[in-house]
Amino acid sequence: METILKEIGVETYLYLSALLFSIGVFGILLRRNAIIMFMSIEIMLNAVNLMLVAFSTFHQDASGQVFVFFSMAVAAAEVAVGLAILVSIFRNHGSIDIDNLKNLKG
Amino acid sequence: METGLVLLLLLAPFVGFLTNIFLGKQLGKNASGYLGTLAVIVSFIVTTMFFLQVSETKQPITVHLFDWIALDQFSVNFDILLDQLSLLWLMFVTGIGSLIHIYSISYMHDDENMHKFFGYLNLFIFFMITLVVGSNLLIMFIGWEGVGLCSYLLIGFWYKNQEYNDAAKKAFIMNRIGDLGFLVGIFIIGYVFNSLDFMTIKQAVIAGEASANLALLGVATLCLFIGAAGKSAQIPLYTWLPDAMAGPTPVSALIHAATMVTAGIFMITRLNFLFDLTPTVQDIIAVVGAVTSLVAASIGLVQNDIKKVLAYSTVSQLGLMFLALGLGAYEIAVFHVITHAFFKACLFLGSGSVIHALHGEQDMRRMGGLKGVMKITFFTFLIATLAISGIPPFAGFFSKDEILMVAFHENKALWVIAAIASIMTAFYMFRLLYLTFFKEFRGTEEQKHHLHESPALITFPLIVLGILSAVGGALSLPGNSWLNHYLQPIFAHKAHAEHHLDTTAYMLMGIAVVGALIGIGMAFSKYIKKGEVPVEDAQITGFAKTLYNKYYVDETYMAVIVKPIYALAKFSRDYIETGLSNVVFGFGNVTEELSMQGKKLQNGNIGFYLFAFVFGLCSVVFYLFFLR
Amino acid sequence: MDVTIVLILLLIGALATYFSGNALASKVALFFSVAALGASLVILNQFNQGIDSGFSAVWMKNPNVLFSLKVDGLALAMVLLTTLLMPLIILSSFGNNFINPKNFYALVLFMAFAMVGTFLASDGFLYYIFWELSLIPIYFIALLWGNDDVKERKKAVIKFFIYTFAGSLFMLAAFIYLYQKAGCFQLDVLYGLNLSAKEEFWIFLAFFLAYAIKIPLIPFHTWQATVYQKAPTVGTMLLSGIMLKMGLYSVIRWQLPIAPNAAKELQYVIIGLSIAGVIYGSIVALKQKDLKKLLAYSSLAHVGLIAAGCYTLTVDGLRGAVLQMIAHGFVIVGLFFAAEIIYRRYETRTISDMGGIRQQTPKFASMFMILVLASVALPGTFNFVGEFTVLYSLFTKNIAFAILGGTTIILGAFYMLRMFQHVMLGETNAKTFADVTLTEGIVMVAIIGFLLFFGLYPKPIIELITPSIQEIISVISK
Amino acid sequence: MNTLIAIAVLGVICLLAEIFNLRKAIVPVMIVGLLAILGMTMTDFGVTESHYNNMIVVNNFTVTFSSLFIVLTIFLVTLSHNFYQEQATKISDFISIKLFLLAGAVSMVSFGNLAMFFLGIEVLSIALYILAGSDRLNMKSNEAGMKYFLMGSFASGIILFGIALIYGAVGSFDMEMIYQASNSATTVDWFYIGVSMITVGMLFKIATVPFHFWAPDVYEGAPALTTATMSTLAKVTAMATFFKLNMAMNGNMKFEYELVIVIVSIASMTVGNIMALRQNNIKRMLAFSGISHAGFMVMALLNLENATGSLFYYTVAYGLAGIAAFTVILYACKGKDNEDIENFNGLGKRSPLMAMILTASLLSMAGIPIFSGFFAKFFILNSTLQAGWLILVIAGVINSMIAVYYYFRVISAMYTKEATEEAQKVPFEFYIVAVVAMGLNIAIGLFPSVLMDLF
Repeated sequence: METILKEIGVETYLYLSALLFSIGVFGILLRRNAIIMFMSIEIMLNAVNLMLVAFSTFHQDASGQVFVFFSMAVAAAEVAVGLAILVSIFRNHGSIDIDNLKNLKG
Repeated sequence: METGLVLLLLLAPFVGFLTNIFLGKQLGKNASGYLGTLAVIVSFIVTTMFFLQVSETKQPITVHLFDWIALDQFSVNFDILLDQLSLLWLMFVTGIGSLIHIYSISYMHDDENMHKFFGYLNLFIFFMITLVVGSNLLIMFIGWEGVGLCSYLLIGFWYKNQEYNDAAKKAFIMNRIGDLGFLVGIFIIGYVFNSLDFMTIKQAVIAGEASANLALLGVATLCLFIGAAGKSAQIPLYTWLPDAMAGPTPVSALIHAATMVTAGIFMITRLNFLFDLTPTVQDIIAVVGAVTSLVAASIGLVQNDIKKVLAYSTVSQLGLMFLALGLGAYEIAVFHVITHAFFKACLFLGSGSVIHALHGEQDMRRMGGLKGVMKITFFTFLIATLAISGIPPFAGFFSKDEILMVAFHENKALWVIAAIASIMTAFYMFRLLYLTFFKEFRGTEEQKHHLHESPALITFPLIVLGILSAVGGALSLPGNSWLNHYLQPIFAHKAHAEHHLDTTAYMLMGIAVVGALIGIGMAFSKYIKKGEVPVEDAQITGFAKTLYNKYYVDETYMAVIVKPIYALAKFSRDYIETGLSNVVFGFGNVTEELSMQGKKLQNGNIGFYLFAFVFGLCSVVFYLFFLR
Repeated sequence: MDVTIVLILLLIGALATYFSGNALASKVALFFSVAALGASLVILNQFNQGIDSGFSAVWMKNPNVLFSLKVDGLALAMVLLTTLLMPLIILSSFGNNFINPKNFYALVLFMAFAMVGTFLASDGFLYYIFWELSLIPIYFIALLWGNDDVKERKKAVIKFFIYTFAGSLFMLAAFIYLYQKAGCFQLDVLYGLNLSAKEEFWIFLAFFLAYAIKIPLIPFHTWQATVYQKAPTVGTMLLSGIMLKMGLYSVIRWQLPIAPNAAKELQYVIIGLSIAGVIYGSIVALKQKDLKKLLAYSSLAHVGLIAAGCYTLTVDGLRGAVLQMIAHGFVIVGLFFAAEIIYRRYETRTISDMGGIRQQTPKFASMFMILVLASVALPGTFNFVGEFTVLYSLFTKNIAFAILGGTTIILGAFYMLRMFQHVMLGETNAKTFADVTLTEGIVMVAIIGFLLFFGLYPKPIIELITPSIQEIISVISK
Repeated sequence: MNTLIAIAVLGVICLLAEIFNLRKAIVPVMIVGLLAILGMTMTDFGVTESHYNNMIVVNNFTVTFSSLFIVLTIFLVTLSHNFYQEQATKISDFISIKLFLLAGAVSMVSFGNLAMFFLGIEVLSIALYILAGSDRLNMKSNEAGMKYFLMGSFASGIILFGIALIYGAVGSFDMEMIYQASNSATTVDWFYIGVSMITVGMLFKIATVPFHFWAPDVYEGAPALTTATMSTLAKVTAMATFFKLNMAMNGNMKFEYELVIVIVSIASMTVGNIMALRQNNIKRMLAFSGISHAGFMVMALLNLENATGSLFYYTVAYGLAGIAAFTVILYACKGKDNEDIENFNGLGKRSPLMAMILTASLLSMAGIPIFSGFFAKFFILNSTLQAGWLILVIAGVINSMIAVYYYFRVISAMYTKEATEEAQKVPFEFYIVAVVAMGLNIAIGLFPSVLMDLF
């Protein structure tokens, strides 16, 4: 794996994951569909995962990759909860557009 | 022994006051009246004992009662000083006080609050004694304010009438203006001499310690004079005294003629050594005194209320006394105080007797022809009137003449003013006499029906005072003055040179007497010969109107001082207070408004929240890593 | 016996009152207030014998805070003022029928506890805690048992609370700053601090804000009149009689010695402000329609003079201020009580609704009159002793101060007599005015007796407070 | 270490109890269990050790904060019984979630490795998402859950990104290594970017301006007991964690970083207080008040060496006051569909004790002696000034005045307004929790050294 980094360079991975992360951020900022926002968050988390893996290789240290498992597990749990909430919103509201969620304000 | 007697002197009236206030109602009217009188008589007797002793030994008596106020540089103790001056004053305070108490037993008999009246009178005597016997300025100040309080209480004695209450309040407040001056004077004296004790200050002055602070002392004496002007009703603080006639007549006699209003003269005489150091202030005093005497006398010319005339006459006479003080002739001022106390008390009590007979009528236009019915009253009144007009050999002649003589020697202009005032005095006093006692009665039929001479309790004091008015001049005969010798120890320097009975003196006496006779003659021709009666208020015109309305001084004060203060008070209450309050609330309102605006930001839109989040994130990262 | 006993008695008293139930509350409160008075008299006796009744124990090590109470003449005088007034105030309320009396009296005693603590504390932190603590009970007393419309009252009371709280927070900031410098809050250590001129200036200002609002000086007084008016009379008495003395006491105890150079620099400004307050308060008092408001403004004028005395930084000024604090404490409590006595009978505080009372109750009229006279500092009353001393100290600073400050004796007489005339005099009132009851009489007579006795013989009080004042002056002028 | 395991086990027991039909016993057993855990945790005081390759460390910091969390959880669990009466069948779920939340909280303060930190924060967050949305049929609860979830996971992403950057810079998740890296001059810039991203994430969790927008909405929408959990336990946990992170990562904090903290602190205090002024819903008001308290708490970061005690004291005071306040809110708003201040009208007459407790807790939050909130503010301001930030002290002081206003609004509503309804009986647990919490609050006010001397 080291060789790959030598050929492509760790910065490139960094840029890529930063790009992915930014896409996630923009997705969350711009989209109003809850599902898509969930996906954007997933993109953010996966961007980080990518970075972690890259760094793991860069440092020749396994803990980074272990961390990725953690983060994937957590992300899964998180999304499960998120979807559950979304389902109950959909039941009550009939829509998953988060712009409808404006009752709490002021 | 001395302490005990001093306490008796002081406390007898005070005990009288307490008893009358707390038990008066149970005691009944007569008992309360006699008790009050007795208390003052006790004081009079003790005073006489001390007076005789001090006349003999010529040694002042000092008594330390207890410590009072301690200041950093000096302390003020409750000490009593009985010297020639204070004893002389006490003599006529308690003496005339006793007479007026006796008078009041009958005069106030119909009043439901008679016990209170005697309580207040006793309290007044107590404070007056305190004023006189205090050995330092602050004890004097206790008495000074205390008599002011009693004056307030007694002017407003008939408290159901708000006008009387107004008069009482006015008296108190105007006195307080003077009191502030007095207080500032006290401060300066304390500051300069590190003591308020008369003896100590006198020693210091004699030792020349004051010479470094003459300017400051000038301020002090001026302030003290303001205090005296307030208490003794001099320009510009005199307007309360005529109003003070709202009180019962014995009060006018005791407080507003004979005793309290002379406190200013007492104080200046007490501190004569200080005033001697500040000739400028003395000049001011002389001028103010002379002008006051003229102004008051001119107002007195046209007044129709019998007590008002007497009140203005009092102001005028007090002005003469201040003239004497200003000229450094303290002993003459004191002399006039005493003679004035005799005849003015007699006049007031006489007028009280008349008012009593007429059931409260005070307007001279409704009087007349009383000499037949009220013989004793008329006779004593006549003597007193002659005395005040300066007709020899009555008391007033001697004292007034000496003042004029001093004025003539010191300043001719002042002499002229004083002489004119004297002529006016003679005129209005005889005007009063004629209108009241001569011609036929002008009141209602019913009043006429009830006309009677007053009872013995009223006539007795009149007779005594009448006699004193007649012979009081003997205290200080020209050329051989007992009074001057007696008072000599209290002055820092030799008393004012006695005027030898030279030609000038005789000439001046003659002028004075002629002047008085002119005044009397004018009054005679106007009111007896022509039989005029003063016109009703509305018909008064011209300069007389100005005089009748007292030069509009009250109105001016009202417009220039009282009204603006009220306006300011209203303005402050309505605008400044609310304004300040609104400023404070304003802070709250601004924050609340911010809150209202902020609520709009919290719009419930998750997109906006996320945007804010990202914005915050970016700013932090940007600031930390790119802006550096 | 050390001085904590007074505090403990008051605190236990508050609890006991709360748990004694509504029927007994007032009596229990009275009992404990008298007990506290007794205890403070014992402390006074000990003090006179030279026994130190102070108390000190470590409270916190980090930050370094001692639970220390210092008993000197000054503190003791103020404690005695409180413990003397408390039974009177409680007794004065016997004629009122409060709802929930147990809460009410517990709060009153608790307030006394806090105020006594403020006077005694010699550790800045402890002092601050007591200072703040006294705000809570008065807030509730004024809010829950006050007069008039609830909404208006709430507004006034919360304004008062936030305003005074705001001021004292700045004092807290100053204390924290001082702690950084000194490493502890002990009074004598703070006295000995060497601060730069700039530091002193700001610390002085922070303290000033707290005290100016509490005292209050113009223009920080806007809370005063409305709260005095809205609070129940007991609350007004506590506020005017004791609580605002806390501010003045603190000036002497804390502000001046800690920041003496700033005090010297600013004293003329502050004296000027105080004296402006004297005149302003008097003038505004002239045209008040509400009796309690009028008294509030009179209080504003009087405390202005006291504050001016404090800032002269002279022995006379401070001593006069303390004397006047005590005298004013008594007289204002008496006057508010008089207002309350009238209110109990006529159910009004509007001056124009009164009048003609004197005829019906000569006794009450006389007592009221004496209080009015004491309030205008007639010589022979205790107030004169204080006012004279203060005015003299002002004179030693500048004659203009004395004259301007002295206008209080004119204006004071003006508004007080005007008030008296409209409240008591005039034609007999149509409404009947029942004679004063026994408890009312006792309270009035006690106050009057105190004022007259010490008016003629203030020596014990002067001797009590002078050594500590001289000590403070020596700190200031070091 | 044992604490964490025991809590997790207790959570599982709670779930099992439902299976074995021991529903009634759940609350008492959990309380007893938590008390036992509390005792066990406290015996660790004074011990410094690490477990699992330094994944978990035990020291005084972790022990004290863990104990606080456990105490708060005990209160919350005690309140659960009455609160979930309507949903009695689900009580084991709710309680076990609370216990897992506690486990997350404990691991957040006892981490020795960023992985553990991340796990802890996620366990805590996910538990809170569930609790926030737990009132399924209530639109407000749904919305709150959704908002919290979206923003929370977004923040998690940010934190994770930060962790990744730090890992990239240091090559390890171990706090010791990170600490050394933070003190070395050769550390690459990423590291600091990572630190600042974690900072932002944590600022979000403790709800400071400008990352605070979620808090009021979520607090208002979530069921009251959840709000109580969020505003006490979660906030306190996040703050302690943030403090610990800073101790490890910002050994030599730069001035710029401090300035960010200062600005955030001032902004939080000001915005929180000002916004709280005009709130009608008491939960929302307390959310804003919590924001301002967060502003106070972050001041502790400016004096990392000395502020531990102050911060702990603050969290304890704030936590206890919050518990007491929410107990009364739960009582007063039971059976209502909102938590408006009108519900408190006349509470002083209806239930004097509850009114008194709420008053006391609000006074404590307002920072008025003798309640511990005052001491907390004082200590924290003191340590801030010690670090030289006079401006923060002044800002804190000014904000305290504003705060008084809205706290007193509630108080005066309780005592001056007329009650609209009959008095309800105070449930026994509420009574106990309120009195104990307030008693502890006052006790630590009277004896602050008890806590301050722990550090």
